[in-house]
Amino acid sequence: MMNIQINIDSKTYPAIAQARHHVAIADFKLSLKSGEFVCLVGPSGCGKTTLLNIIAGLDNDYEGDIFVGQAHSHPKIGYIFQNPRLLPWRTVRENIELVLDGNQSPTVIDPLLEVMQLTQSQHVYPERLSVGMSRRVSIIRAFAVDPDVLLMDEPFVSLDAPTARQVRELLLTLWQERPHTVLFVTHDLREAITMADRLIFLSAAPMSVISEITVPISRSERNNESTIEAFRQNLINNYPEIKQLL
Amino acid sequence: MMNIQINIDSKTYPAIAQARHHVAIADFKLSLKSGEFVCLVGPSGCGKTTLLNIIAGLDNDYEGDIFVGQAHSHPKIGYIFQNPRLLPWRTVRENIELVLDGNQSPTVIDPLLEVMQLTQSQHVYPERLSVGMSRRVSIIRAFAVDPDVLLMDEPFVSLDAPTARQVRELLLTLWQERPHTVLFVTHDLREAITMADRLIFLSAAPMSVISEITVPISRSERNNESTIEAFRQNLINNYPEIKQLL
Amino acid sequence: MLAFLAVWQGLAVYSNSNALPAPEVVAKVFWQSCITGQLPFHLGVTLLRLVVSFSIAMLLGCAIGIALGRNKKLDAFFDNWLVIFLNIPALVAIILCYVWFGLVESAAILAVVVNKLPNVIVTIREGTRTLDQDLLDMARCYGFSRRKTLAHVIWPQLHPFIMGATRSGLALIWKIILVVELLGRSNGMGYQLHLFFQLFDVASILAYTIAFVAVIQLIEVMILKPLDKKALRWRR
Amino acid sequence: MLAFLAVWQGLAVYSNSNALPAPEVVAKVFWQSCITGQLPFHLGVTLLRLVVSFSIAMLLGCAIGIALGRNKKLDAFFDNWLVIFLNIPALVAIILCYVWFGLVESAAILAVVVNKLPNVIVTIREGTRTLDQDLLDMARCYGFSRRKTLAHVIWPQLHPFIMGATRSGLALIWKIILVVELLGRSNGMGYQLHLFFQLFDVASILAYTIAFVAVIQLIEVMILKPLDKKALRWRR
Amino acid sequence: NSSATEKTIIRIGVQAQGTLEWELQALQDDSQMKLADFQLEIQHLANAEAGKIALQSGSVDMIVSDWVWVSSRRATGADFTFYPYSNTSGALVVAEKSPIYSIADLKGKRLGIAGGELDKNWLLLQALAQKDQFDLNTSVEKTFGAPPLINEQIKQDRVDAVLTYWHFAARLEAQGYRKIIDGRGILKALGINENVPSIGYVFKQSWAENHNQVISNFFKASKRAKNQLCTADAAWLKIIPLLHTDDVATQALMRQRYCEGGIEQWGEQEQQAAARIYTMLRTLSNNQLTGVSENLQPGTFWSLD
Ligand SMILES: Nc1ncnc2c1ncn2[C@@H]1O[C@H](COP(=O)(O)OP(=O)(O)OP(=O)(O)O)[C@@H](O)[C@H]1O
Ligand SMILES: Nc1ncnc2c1ncn2[C@@H]1O[C@H](COP(=O)(O)OP(=O)(O)OP(=O)(O)O)[C@@H](O)[C@H]1O
Ligand SMILES: [Mg+2]
Ligand SMILES: [Mg+2]
Repeated sequence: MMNIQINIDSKTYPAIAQARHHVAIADFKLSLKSGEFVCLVGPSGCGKTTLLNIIAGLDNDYEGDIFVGQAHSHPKIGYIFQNPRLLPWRTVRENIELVLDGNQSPTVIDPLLEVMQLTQSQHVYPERLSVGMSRRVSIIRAFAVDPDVLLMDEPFVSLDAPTARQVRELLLTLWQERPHTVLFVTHDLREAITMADRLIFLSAAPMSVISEITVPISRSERNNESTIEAFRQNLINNYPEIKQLL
Repeated sequence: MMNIQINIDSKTYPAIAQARHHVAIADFKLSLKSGEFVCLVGPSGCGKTTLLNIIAGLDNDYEGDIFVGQAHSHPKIGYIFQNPRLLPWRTVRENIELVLDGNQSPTVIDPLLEVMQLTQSQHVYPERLSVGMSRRVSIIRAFAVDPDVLLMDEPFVSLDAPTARQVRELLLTLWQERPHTVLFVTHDLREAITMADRLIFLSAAPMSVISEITVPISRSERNNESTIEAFRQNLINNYPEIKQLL
Repeated sequence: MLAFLAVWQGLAVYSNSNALPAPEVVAKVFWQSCITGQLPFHLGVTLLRLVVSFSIAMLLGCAIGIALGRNKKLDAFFDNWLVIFLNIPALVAIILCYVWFGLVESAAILAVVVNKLPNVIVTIREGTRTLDQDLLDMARCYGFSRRKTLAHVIWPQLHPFIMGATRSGLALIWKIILVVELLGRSNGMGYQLHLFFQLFDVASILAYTIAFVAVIQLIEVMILKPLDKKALRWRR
Repeated sequence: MLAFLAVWQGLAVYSNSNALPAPEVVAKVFWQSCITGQLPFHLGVTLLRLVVSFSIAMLLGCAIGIALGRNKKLDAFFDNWLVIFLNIPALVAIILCYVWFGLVESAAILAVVVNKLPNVIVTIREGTRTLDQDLLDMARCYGFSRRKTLAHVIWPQLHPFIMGATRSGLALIWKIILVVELLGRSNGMGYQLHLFFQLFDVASILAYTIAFVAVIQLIEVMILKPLDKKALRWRR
Repeated sequence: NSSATEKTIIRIGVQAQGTLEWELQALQDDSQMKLADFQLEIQHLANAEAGKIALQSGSVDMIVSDWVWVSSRRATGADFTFYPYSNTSGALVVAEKSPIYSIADLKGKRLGIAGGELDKNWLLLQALAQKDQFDLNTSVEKTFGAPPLINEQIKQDRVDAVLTYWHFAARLEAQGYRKIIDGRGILKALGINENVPSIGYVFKQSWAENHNQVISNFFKASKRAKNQLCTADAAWLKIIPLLHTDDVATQALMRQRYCEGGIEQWGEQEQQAAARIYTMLRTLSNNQLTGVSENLQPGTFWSLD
């Protein structure tokens, strides 16, 4: 459970060979409260993955600063990458067990595998999984570490509707049981409204925040499809600045 | 423009090491009319990609037979794989140009790049693209070959809503200009209804057809959101056998 | 195998020179040197040297190769040295080792290692450069320890390079060890082969060669093949 | 570079034996053999042999390596042969080549190729086994011709293996060519080095070695590095 | 020109830095060579093994090598034959101030041996020690190695004595090292007083039978050259660059050893002595040096008619 202060003056990918240099993020400010669930919505290629990589500490080549949690403890990060990034030479189960730290028992995986319908496939190597199955493995991996900060980059694509619903519920249950800060990238506005405390709409490159909209729907009402739909219509009609994104 | 007769008695992945053998497809029969647009909807891991691979001729290890087009001509196939599968050592433009056959001019790519907003990035290597951008490249690649049969495995995930809409329109335009048989895998029922002549609902492993439903909405009415929504509700309410899939 | 014997027999009969004795002659020589214990003794000595120098070269080579492949600055600095060491003639290295350290066992081993090491480094470095950054990032993000990253992320990706280095490495060491033994040891296959060579006793040379090839085949079948199988079982 | 010279000078002064002459002695010898044209001549001869045999070995090796890596049956059949050829002592191969074909240039080249070829095959085969099936499937689906698949899909993936084979291959050929020249040619670096060795003229040995290393460095800087750069420019 | 084409060509394999190279160099200035009925085609070779390969592959007609090898080849069916060239032989050398004065003093010392276990001098030296009732093989600390390395070993004081080939021994001697005994001395001590050549021309018998006259002429020319080198300083001066040493003492000693090695006598008696040496070597080397054949093969020595 961590609050996060993001303050990126600019993130530039340098020019290489024929490719020109590219300013991916400019003047980006965002702060997340501890335990908040925030969704990012923005056009393809605007810089969402770049942002998550910076927050995860994988990319230090930017101007500005990021503050994650209390300075004295190292935050535990769960990151569902946009591609599953499984180790092809380890089985499903091994892939997940590898991220557990020493004092977690390997049995914590079992219920997660069960929910994701992967118990049957736990000893299979990733090359033998369908894309949706790999994605579910990568979701389990992120959940299994009991993260303080959970970064999710379009985690539910390639999942069929019932499975996606189930995983969303699981995520929310885990989040409510043990609150942690969640940053969630999605292109699906309905999904974003169902899940988020707050929606952040992003501009195309260089990426910055266009609009922040709090979702005032209570958690209990979230699985009512028509409430979601109504809020979506409201967004479409009353927020001209984000029209281009919907 | 090809009609396709699919008749798969069974497709089994053999047991290897600890992984048990897996019957992916059993007793699968489907026939597509020439120029038909068909959507496949089924749970994650049921065998959709396996099916497309078999149709594309990439997998010959199955029982049954597939008939694509008139026997005397080799069908041209465009396949949007579930992962973009770009050659990382070739630029965006080179990746697309490579699939053109000798008598196609490389300039056919330009308008496609334009629509997909990739003109700027055409000389960039794929490792420098965002996931959504790679996906757009792989879409252009499939469109560029002027295929007789177009196989699409969840082509529009990772695209933001406006881009996805645009690509859908482009696909339909191309399809109407020069009809070809399309087989489209998606988990998004709304998308399926918007695009397809016919919806095929698939069971979990071993995969077979649960239900075939023709979409009676005329092409001109398809971009009316409420019509789509109404049909969706109709599906949910009146077809108990596909309830589990929605 | 049989085909090989047949071809050999054919060639031997055809050329009919003592430069290529027929298989049965070689078999007889082989059998005799086995009985006298000569062949097993020299083979054993050479194998011992091979094992020791191979282990040292592979361990050091992998470590340095990975370091150079991952660290561009280090690589730029050592690149020239590497090319120099790679191309120091075996002869020069061996002579210098012997002259500095005397005609002793450790000098012989050192000479072999000096010859083999740069090869391993180059191969492993090439492999390290192709490591998947996505997976490394994943490991970093999930706080894998160095050891864990090496064992589960880096090593499996280096496997084909390591196998390549092992296979061609055994062969290279074998080639070099012969020269090493020839110039300054009084036992081992190289020493023996040199004696046979002086006498132009090709039958004995072939008998010893076959013994060595058989050992390598054994290593291949008993160690390398199973390793390969284990490491590649995840592949479709 | 300077560091290297310094270390050398230090060692030379320290050991103070003719086994390790100081850099300036070697430089003088180097300069003299350049003026007399001796060094350029022998170096040139050896380089010519190196280029010819390297090209043959690489071309054949890549072709066979790819074939074996992609075709399991072929591989199972030739695997044993490969191990045998890999471990035939250089000496035996060289002797047989010379005895059968006479002390002619082509025999020398053949001997080198026979020694180098199995190494290339093994490395490339290892590389071919790791080819990305997804990309190959893509190429097949879009009806790439064989040539196109090779050039655009297979070759770039094999690049690190080919570079590995090239670098350690040049070194290996250089080691072998010395023996080849020693045993049956009357010119070339191998022949010269042996003469110097008989005289224990380490200064000349080093001078020749340096000349060769310099050439290899040149090849590295002029050809291999740019190739590397070109082939890897797509990497992040 | 036409006369050149009529000349028989002798392709000869010459070991670099061998004394044959000296003679061939001297022959170039020999006025009689213009009239000779043969013409030499010289193939330079790096070492003895290269010579053997060259001869076996038919790339040269003639090399210089030893008769034991010829005999063992003949035993396996080759038709090589031998004509004496020189009887210079290797020597046992120690440092000037070394306490070693006889073979018996070698006990417990470190001995460097050029070549290997089957080196003829080493075998014979063991036989000699046997006569003094001690087993040299077990009572010295042996180091085998290539001759240049062995020379370095004694210079660095890593061995106490070396048994090495004649020109390596000569180089040491010129630097003040002391010769204990040489190959000929060992043989004498073993009771063989005849001067048996150590090395000679080796060629195919079938070839020789067809070129009898030419070969004989060549041998005469070679002998003439040798005499020139040993008697005429001018001729000697010309081949000094081939010695690859600037040290005058070494040059002189090498000339001396070379000239001492001339063949004066080659007849029935010497050939019988060779047969006795052969038998001795056969037992000493446990058949390894000689091959299985019990006796020196008939026809090993070529006789000029
Ligand atoms: N190479 C393989 N070896 C063994 N089993 C495989 C292999 N490829 C796929 N499978 C199995 O076959 C089943 C179907 O896989 P497929 O990729 O066709 O699913 P899918 O319908 O495309 O799923 P998704 O929607 O998740 O992409 C899965 O259960 C998977 O585990
Ligand atoms: N390594 C890189 N080098 C250069 N440019 C890069 C690199 N990675 C990403 N970019 C560029 O930065 C921009 C943002 O990329 P990013 O992956 O963050 O987009 P995204 O918002 O995640 O898009 P998507 O929704 O498609 O995944 C893109 O235009 C891309 O081309
Ligand atoms: Mg992204
Ligand atoms: Mg799929």
